[in-house]
Amino acid sequence: MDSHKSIQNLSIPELDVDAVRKDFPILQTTIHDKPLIYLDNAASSQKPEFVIKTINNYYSYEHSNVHRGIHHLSQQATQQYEQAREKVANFIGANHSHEIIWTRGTTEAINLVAYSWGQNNLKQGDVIIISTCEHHSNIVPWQLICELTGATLRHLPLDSHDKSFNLNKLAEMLTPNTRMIALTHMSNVLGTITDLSKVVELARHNGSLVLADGAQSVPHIPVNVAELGIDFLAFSGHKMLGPTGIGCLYGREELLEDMPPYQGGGDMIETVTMSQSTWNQLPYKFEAGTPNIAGAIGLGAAVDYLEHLGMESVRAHSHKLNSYAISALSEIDQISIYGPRNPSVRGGVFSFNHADIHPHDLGQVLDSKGVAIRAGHHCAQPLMAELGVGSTARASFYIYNTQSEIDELCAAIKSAGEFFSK
Amino acid sequence: MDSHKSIQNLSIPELDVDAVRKDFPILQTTIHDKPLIYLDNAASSQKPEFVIKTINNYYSYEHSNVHRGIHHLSQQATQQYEQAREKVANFIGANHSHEIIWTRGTTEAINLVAYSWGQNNLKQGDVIIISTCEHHSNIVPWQLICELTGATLRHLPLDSHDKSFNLNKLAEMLTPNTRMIALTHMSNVLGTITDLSKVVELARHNGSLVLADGAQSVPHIPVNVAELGIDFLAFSGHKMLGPTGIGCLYGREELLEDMPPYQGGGDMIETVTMSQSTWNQLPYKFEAGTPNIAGAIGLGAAVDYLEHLGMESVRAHSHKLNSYAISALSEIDQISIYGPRNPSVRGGVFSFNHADIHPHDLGQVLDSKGVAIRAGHHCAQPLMAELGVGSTARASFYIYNTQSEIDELCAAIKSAGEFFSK
Amino acid sequence: MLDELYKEIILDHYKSPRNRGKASKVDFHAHGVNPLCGDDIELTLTVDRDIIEEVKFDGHGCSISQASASILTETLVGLTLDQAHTKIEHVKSLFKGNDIVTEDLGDIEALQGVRKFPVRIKCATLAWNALQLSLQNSATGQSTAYSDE
Amino acid sequence: MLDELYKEIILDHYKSPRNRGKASKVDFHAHGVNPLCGDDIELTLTVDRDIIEEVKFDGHGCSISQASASILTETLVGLTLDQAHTKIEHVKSLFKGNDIVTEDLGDIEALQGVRKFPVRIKCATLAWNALQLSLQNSATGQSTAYSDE
Ligand SMILES: Cc1ncc(COP(=O)(O)O)c(C=O)c1O
Ligand SMILES: Cc1ncc(COP(=O)(O)O)c(C=O)c1O
Repeated sequence: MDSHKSIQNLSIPELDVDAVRKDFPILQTTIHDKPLIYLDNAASSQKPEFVIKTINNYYSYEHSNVHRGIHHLSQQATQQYEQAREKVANFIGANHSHEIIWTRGTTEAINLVAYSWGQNNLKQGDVIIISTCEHHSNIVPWQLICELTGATLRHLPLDSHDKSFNLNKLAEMLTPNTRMIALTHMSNVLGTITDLSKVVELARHNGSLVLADGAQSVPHIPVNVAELGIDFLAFSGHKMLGPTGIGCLYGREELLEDMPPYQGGGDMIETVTMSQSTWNQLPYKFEAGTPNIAGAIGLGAAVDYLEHLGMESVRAHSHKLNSYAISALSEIDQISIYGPRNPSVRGGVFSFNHADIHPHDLGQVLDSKGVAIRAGHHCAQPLMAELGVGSTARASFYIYNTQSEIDELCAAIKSAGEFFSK
Repeated sequence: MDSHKSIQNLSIPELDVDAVRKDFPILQTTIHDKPLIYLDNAASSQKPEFVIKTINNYYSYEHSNVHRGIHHLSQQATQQYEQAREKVANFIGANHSHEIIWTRGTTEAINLVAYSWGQNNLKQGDVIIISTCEHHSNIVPWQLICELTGATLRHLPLDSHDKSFNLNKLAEMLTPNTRMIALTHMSNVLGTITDLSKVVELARHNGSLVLADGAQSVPHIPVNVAELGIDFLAFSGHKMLGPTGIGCLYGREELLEDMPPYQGGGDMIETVTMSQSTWNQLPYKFEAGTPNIAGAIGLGAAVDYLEHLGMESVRAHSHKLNSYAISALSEIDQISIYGPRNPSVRGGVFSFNHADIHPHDLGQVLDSKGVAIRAGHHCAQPLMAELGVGSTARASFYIYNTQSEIDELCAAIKSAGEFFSK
Repeated sequence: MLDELYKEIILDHYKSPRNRGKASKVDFHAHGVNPLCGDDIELTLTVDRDIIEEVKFDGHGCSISQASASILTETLVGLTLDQAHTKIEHVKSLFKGNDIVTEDLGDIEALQGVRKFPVRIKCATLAWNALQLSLQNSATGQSTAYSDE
Repeated sequence: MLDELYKEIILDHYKSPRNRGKASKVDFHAHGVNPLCGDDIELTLTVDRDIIEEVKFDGHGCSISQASASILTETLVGLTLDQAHTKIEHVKSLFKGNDIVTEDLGDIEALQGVRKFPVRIKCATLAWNALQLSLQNSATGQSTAYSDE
């Protein structure tokens, strides 16, 4: 598979990382007088000038509320806002732009499905399956709706050896009562990529729906909902070069049509009387109140930027960095990496622990050298329990990261090792 | 009352409107080759350079995810983000900054209360009171929760004469079963300002809570939740010079403490296991997932800007424009204004109709002259029904509007009248 | 620019609407609302052996929606139901700017100005959409008002 | 800058923790967790006629939380419960930078470096908060673990 990948890569243009880096103002800055080495991309990515300028321009010259206005600014804002929706729909291969619902981010998108779909479709005896390596965003909403409806939440254990999803195990768990399988498409701790097509195949057999948490996958690998055959996809703008406060729920038209609204208010209604209301059509039924207009337009610009680079190239760059990181980190004796070693089945998220240094201390020492990593439970406490740790250190890469930054990371880890053994 | 106001005004510094206008890049632009006259502020305000630059700067040099990071950027972002919360808390006179919950806007804030508070506190026989002149955001969420819990939604009719709230009528409606009175603080159609202290007084007698929809009031008049004694206040950043996608719910600490979470996910939890979760403390319990960080920081900057002008001065400017608008619009025979004529009991929102021109046509003609107004039902269909119209035209003012712009508005209306009678 | 939207013909139909009222014998009834604008249009048709004998409209709304309804009444009278179907489809796509004009369209041509004013397209199509839905419904035996938002 | 946080004394307490383990006789028990970091500390105290005779700690976490717990055990031994109360309050406000030092604080002084590292203050205060809650709970008869997030 690996050699197949590299042959395939021949035809994919390589990212011009130097050029990319110039597009990101923050990468020109220093932290504690050291050049910033930003390796916290799984938490949130940085923003290119192009996205920042789009937002700036919008607020400076084009802002107005959308949808209801007859005046020029309002029409123009509406048009840009809806174009952004089309861009996102294209980007993930949705059939219709009204299958894209704007949300605050992945978390709200999953809450929307859990609540709106769950309220109408779940009852005692029904089962929702999630895995042990989900982000809290893909655990807690299901706990809440199960409590409300009496449905049962089951979790797919990870393969005890390499902590990947065990699809045979999933097949065994499925029953006609399984209503939803909600899995991360790429783990924000282990980096593992889920074979969603296989999951969908299994689910179809049992009449279950599939929701994919795309928070980590959509920014980093080509994702096509139609090809994958999934029913729902949730992701966040801020992890894919876009602004904060905007994200998307993709849902298949028929499913969204059947779901009751989530929040009530302006824009999501057709008619309101004091005694009752009727709902607007998709996507507006799920978008109550003034939306994050600048956020949506900014995310549209981020999609433009990513498409300009090409998602195949983005993935190829990640693949290259991953291979390099695995060997480089493996050379440090005290470091143990969690997650798969094969760069073809993982994204650029590396969680690890140092035998002698607590992740918090490691993060602190690295920060003093300008290297930004994350330390903690990464909103994945059940996975931490499974791994038998309280927390991990995590370095995560994106389009602007380089092999020499990985060298710096490793050098900083080594020097932290010396500091704590001095 | 009016003369008292003008005496009081002597000590309030007047807005330097010319200077203010220079702060707004969009006001330097033209629409259809005419200078933009932006009178759609009740829908959304424009943004000063100061706010735009704050956002620009944040994304260019300071962005990172908040709360969980040990590295410099994350700490800095967290600090700015929490400072913004403190600014907002101060701005509205909250006792604690953790009484400020970030939401997408007014709509989400009201949905949060209706769902989270309502779920725990409402049952068959309980009554929620709203008024006939509410925005859909303060109607639909209550309809949804009443349907879920079996509580009853009653509406306070407007005074048949001047369409103000009839507080005697409210007193009559209250019973020990009244759990919540949810009223707009300033109508987005009529401009009427609600005497919330009186409402609170009545509510206290009956043990009811009071929620104020501050979408129109917080941007335009000094609002102090402690002085008013209200329990909840909802408002939107985008109507008060801030970014889109951010708003606030203020809630009294004891009430928020007792409420279950709204959305589930990262940040809002303390511990998660596969079988159950425990909730984080205020305000984080209600803030699941990565928040709109740039939005919050941008709103903080908007609050700085408004405080720099002084909310008393903002109100005085509005008072002046309102007086002027009432006389100027009254001079046009075909125009009928809805809402009170006394500038002291109203904000700068003017809904009106033209005897010979449909609001849409009026909006269209005005747009061709660079004058941006709104035409439609303003998300207040029950009020439209009460007024006996399908829609109205609406001009709404803010700190950068001038008397000469009102002159232009009137001239444009007159010329539209000629166009349609030609 | 404004003149393209508000052509003389449109203003004339708005000020002196043709066929306002209710058909003498109601074989088809169509109701269209645009809750956003508050536009509300009722169409009533008398049909004799598949031929539209009379079309009337009532209701209120902006100049574009009213003029368009007025023009509709003049356009469809005398057509068979099948011809009316085809006509409605054609007119709708003209408003949206999808079709090129090859025939003489009479007053409908004046309505094409809405193409440049995207938010007003809904105003122009309201009556046409409502009637289309009514004709479809009567084929399937349903009865719902057309609502545009 | 780093050296201010990781003073020699801190690293020494981290690498050679004092009083690790469990008190011989458990009169007070305190449990503190910081779910965010995964820090987890257990304190056990032997108290004789109001005087703290023995303090031991167990658990895991970052250098700051562990060193702070180690220092706590040395600081509180020999004090009365009342004195311990006062001490805890004082130490907590020192960490937060609210108080000025007027006395000799011994190893606690080394922990003051956290003031410049706001996110680490929680690590430094964890053991102290947990013990404070335990003492309060025992006064009111409750029993809950201290949890910091
Ligand atoms: C009185 C009132 N309430 C609620 C809202 C809804 O605010 P938002 O759309 O920002 O959620 C608005 C504005 O649209 C309003 O004017
Ligand atoms: C896998 C995964 N799911 C969900 C989320 C939640 O995303 P957000 O916080 O943007 O809602 C994240 C990131 O925090 C994530 O990595």
